[in-house]
Amino acid sequence: MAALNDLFLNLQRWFVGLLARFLPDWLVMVISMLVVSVMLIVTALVIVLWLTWLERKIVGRIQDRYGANRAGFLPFGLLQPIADAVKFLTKEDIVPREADKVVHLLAPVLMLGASVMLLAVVPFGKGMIGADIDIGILYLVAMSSLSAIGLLMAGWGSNNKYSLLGGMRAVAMLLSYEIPMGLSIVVAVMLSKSLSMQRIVEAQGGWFGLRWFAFFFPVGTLAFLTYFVSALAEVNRSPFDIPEADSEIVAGYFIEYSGIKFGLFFFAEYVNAIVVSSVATTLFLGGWQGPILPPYVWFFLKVFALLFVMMWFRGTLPRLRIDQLMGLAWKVLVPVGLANVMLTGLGIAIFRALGWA
Amino acid sequence: MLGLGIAKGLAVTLNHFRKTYFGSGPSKGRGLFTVQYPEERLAPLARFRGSLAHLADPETGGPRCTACRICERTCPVGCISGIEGEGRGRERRATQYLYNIGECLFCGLCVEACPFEAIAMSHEYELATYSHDALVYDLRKLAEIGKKYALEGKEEA
Amino acid sequence: MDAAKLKTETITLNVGPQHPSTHGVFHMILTLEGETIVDLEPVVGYLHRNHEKLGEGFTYLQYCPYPSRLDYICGMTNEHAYALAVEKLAGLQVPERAEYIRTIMAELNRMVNHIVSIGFLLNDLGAFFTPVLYCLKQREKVLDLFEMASGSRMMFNYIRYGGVARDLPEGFISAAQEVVGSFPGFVDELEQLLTENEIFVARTKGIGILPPDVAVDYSCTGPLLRGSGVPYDIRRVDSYSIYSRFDFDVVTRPNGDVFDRYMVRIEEIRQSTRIVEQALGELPEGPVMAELPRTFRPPAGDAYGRIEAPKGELGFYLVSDGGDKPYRLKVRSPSFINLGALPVMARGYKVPDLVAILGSIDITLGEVDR
Amino acid sequence: MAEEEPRADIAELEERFPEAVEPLGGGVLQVETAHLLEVAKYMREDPDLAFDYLSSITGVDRIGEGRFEVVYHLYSMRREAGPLVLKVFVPREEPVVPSLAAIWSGANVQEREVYDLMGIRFSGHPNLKRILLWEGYDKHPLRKDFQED
Repeated sequence: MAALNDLFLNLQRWFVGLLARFLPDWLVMVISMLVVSVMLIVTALVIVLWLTWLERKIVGRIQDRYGANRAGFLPFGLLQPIADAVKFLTKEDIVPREADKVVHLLAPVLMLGASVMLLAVVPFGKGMIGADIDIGILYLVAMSSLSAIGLLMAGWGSNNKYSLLGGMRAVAMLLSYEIPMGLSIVVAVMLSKSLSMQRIVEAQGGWFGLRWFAFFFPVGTLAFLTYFVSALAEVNRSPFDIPEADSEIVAGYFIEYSGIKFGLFFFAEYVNAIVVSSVATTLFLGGWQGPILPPYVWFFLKVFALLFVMMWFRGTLPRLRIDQLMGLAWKVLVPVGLANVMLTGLGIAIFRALGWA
Repeated sequence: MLGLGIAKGLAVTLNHFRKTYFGSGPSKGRGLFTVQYPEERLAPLARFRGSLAHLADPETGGPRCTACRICERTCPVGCISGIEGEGRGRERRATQYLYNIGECLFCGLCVEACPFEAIAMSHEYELATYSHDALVYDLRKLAEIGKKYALEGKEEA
Repeated sequence: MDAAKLKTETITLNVGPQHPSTHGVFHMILTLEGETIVDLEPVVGYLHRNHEKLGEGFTYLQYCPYPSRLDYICGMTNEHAYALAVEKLAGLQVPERAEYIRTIMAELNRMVNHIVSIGFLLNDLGAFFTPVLYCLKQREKVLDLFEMASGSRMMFNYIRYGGVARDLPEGFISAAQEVVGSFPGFVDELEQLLTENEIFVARTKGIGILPPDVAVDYSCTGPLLRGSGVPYDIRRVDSYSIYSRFDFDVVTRPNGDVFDRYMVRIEEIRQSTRIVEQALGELPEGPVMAELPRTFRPPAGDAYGRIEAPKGELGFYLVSDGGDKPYRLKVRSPSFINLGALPVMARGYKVPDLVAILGSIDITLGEVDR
Repeated sequence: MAEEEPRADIAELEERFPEAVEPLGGGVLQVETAHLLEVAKYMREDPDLAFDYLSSITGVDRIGEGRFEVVYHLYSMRREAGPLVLKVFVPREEPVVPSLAAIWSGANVQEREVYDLMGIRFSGHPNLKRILLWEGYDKHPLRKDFQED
């Protein structure tokens, strides 16, 4: 059991030990970091590929359909993502004549870069983290804001009215939702007394691994809900997929993108979806903590549960309007978040005064 | 109450999701609705109007059609043409009959107009071809479709 | 800086003819202030095929397959309207049984149209195809009935002047009863999915308000008009066919916004269910087609036959010169005329509201452009 | 059919505009082109008539008689009455009819359609452009003497 729990850690130790026999220390470090980051990116992309497949299957089932089930020789259409990827790569790469070419081409790269960089601080399991920096949360918030710039670049650089509308909507929305998101993160930080992702998870360790902050009623629960709602907006998922809004502004900021550039946006969106689910898991659902099963299994179970909820929402809900969305952020989530932070602080003070914590 | 209506909607969709795996009951309304086309096929209903077909004369085995051209005149779009016949009076039978399925409306007015019940709308519905020329059916092909149709025994509901 | 002195510019945005929410090839030229609509000019005609001229080239019988190609969602009601106009022109009497069959078909078609319309409205509002697929799934059951009776799922060529093309097949009544019986449950589920959904309500209440006097002024009919609180239903006013025999309510809602039009459609599905149930129960025996001369030549003159189609008043104006072809055939299509009120409804709302408003008018471009 | 000929309405209009209208029977009134606006306005605004609903406008090409007919089907939603049919005859050479778009806004698109397909001009129409066919096309396909290129 213990071997299974630390499977990936042991693998890493064995690999590092192997290299250390005939390489200097600094090179071992560089190589192991490179290997970890390549593994992270590849794993993320592979997960994303089959996440699109999973979404199609789940939404299909919600709509009484089978979903993709034809591509390739594997059952259940398991090769559909490969077919999609090949299609992305072989499609013609079109740059509009009037587009601002540098900005237009840079935007998808920036988007994917920003979202992949987030993976560095996600704790996938006990000790399984790219970089356990002390201010992991801060890094995360800072990096996720980068995508707003990517969206604006895409919207502006394509020189299309629809994409401009989409880009503007995206920026307005992302900036507004950073605030309630930050406020709910603050609650988790206050409860765990740390900015490091690993330590936040460790703080949720008691009660057979079920001492999750989401169960800290009311503050933790509320913070979890506000976080999840803001996260949906942050990654443009339904019902907040306003910047794309295919029925209004026809995919918004990426209307002019074709082929692999569109593919990069697509990947970035799903990587973002995985990241926010992972962060929600880390902050409020106890990360990799849980009874019996190995930590990384717990982590992925929770992440996929959240992803399922996202897909379920997408299969059910219509889209809000941009002004209603901003209203929700500023009139509901921000006040609730602020009150929640104050309540948490008050609670901690009272607990401390009573000597319970 | 904020969220209650949304929760109701979510319950509906989750229920559909569940039913596609664990649904039961005889009604078509439950569970998955998609027909996996090439493997599964829905049988056309008895009155379904597919391609035109020429029915065979039970005595001679040849076409029943007497080349009277009423169908040609009735057709709103003019997809029936080139009708030729041989013989006189009651013995007259069609020798050629061109039917352009690319233009056909599948309205069935020709069949209604036919005084000899020599043509019918068959149940052929997989009618795609690779060329425009192949869309024009001649008498031989129409009689073939008619034979298949008669074998299925679905001439009249 | 003084905000009033800041220079602002309106932008012109072409929505369509290729746009996912225009329900076909419909084109709108929007003038926007930010995302607020200042002006809107609808451009139609991309699907124009001069239907009325086609009608002049056909005999009265040859035209029969064509009405269902106008508004391809509700072919039965279109055929009914044409049949009524010809019967009025020629003074035909329709057998009792045929009238019942026509009513059953027309009301089933109204239910189909309304669920399709609601489904696609939700698509425009950004629901990811779920409501529309539930609706299309339900529609398939009705299309099975249509195929059973007429031999086709959309292009029926079933309701003819003088009656209906063929009698109902065996087993139709019980099949129809089963389908109609499934409708109340379906509508309840749809309502559970949508009516109280906060997002749906926020997106539709108070949007695209059409006051009753404006609605009448713009010759709007159908659910659009009744959603504005005008209880005008041609089934009741003219009581054409045999509608006077059935017990049903004319549904109206007071506010004239997108939500009320949705509610009118939901309620009308229930009312149509009632009508079909009554008609199935009372269906008499007898012939289904009047005796017609071999070559049909109505006397010279003109006639206007109109019905309450699912989308509004559908009228056929026929002029005969005594020949076997209509001298003039005019289609008064509800989609086209209801669309005339779109600029009034859309002004002052935002781009996302526009698609909702357009969806709530319920147009079919085949009928708009003819 | 529950429709009845609106005799009382026709009588009232005849009395009021003796030189402008002429009943043709079957609920149809022929109206002089010059008086159309006046009659229509009265029909819409008079509280006893209250023909608030303009159902349809049709152009008919009577090439044999050398004239166009413009046919208006009017109903009253308030009284649930109608139809009262107005017919206006205009010569084929100079087909101009006053526009009713100021009286019933619904006439706007319908008059554009008649103009587009039949080539009858509506004087005083706010936006008399082609609606179904494209700008710059010079023919009117519903005319009986229409020839394809």
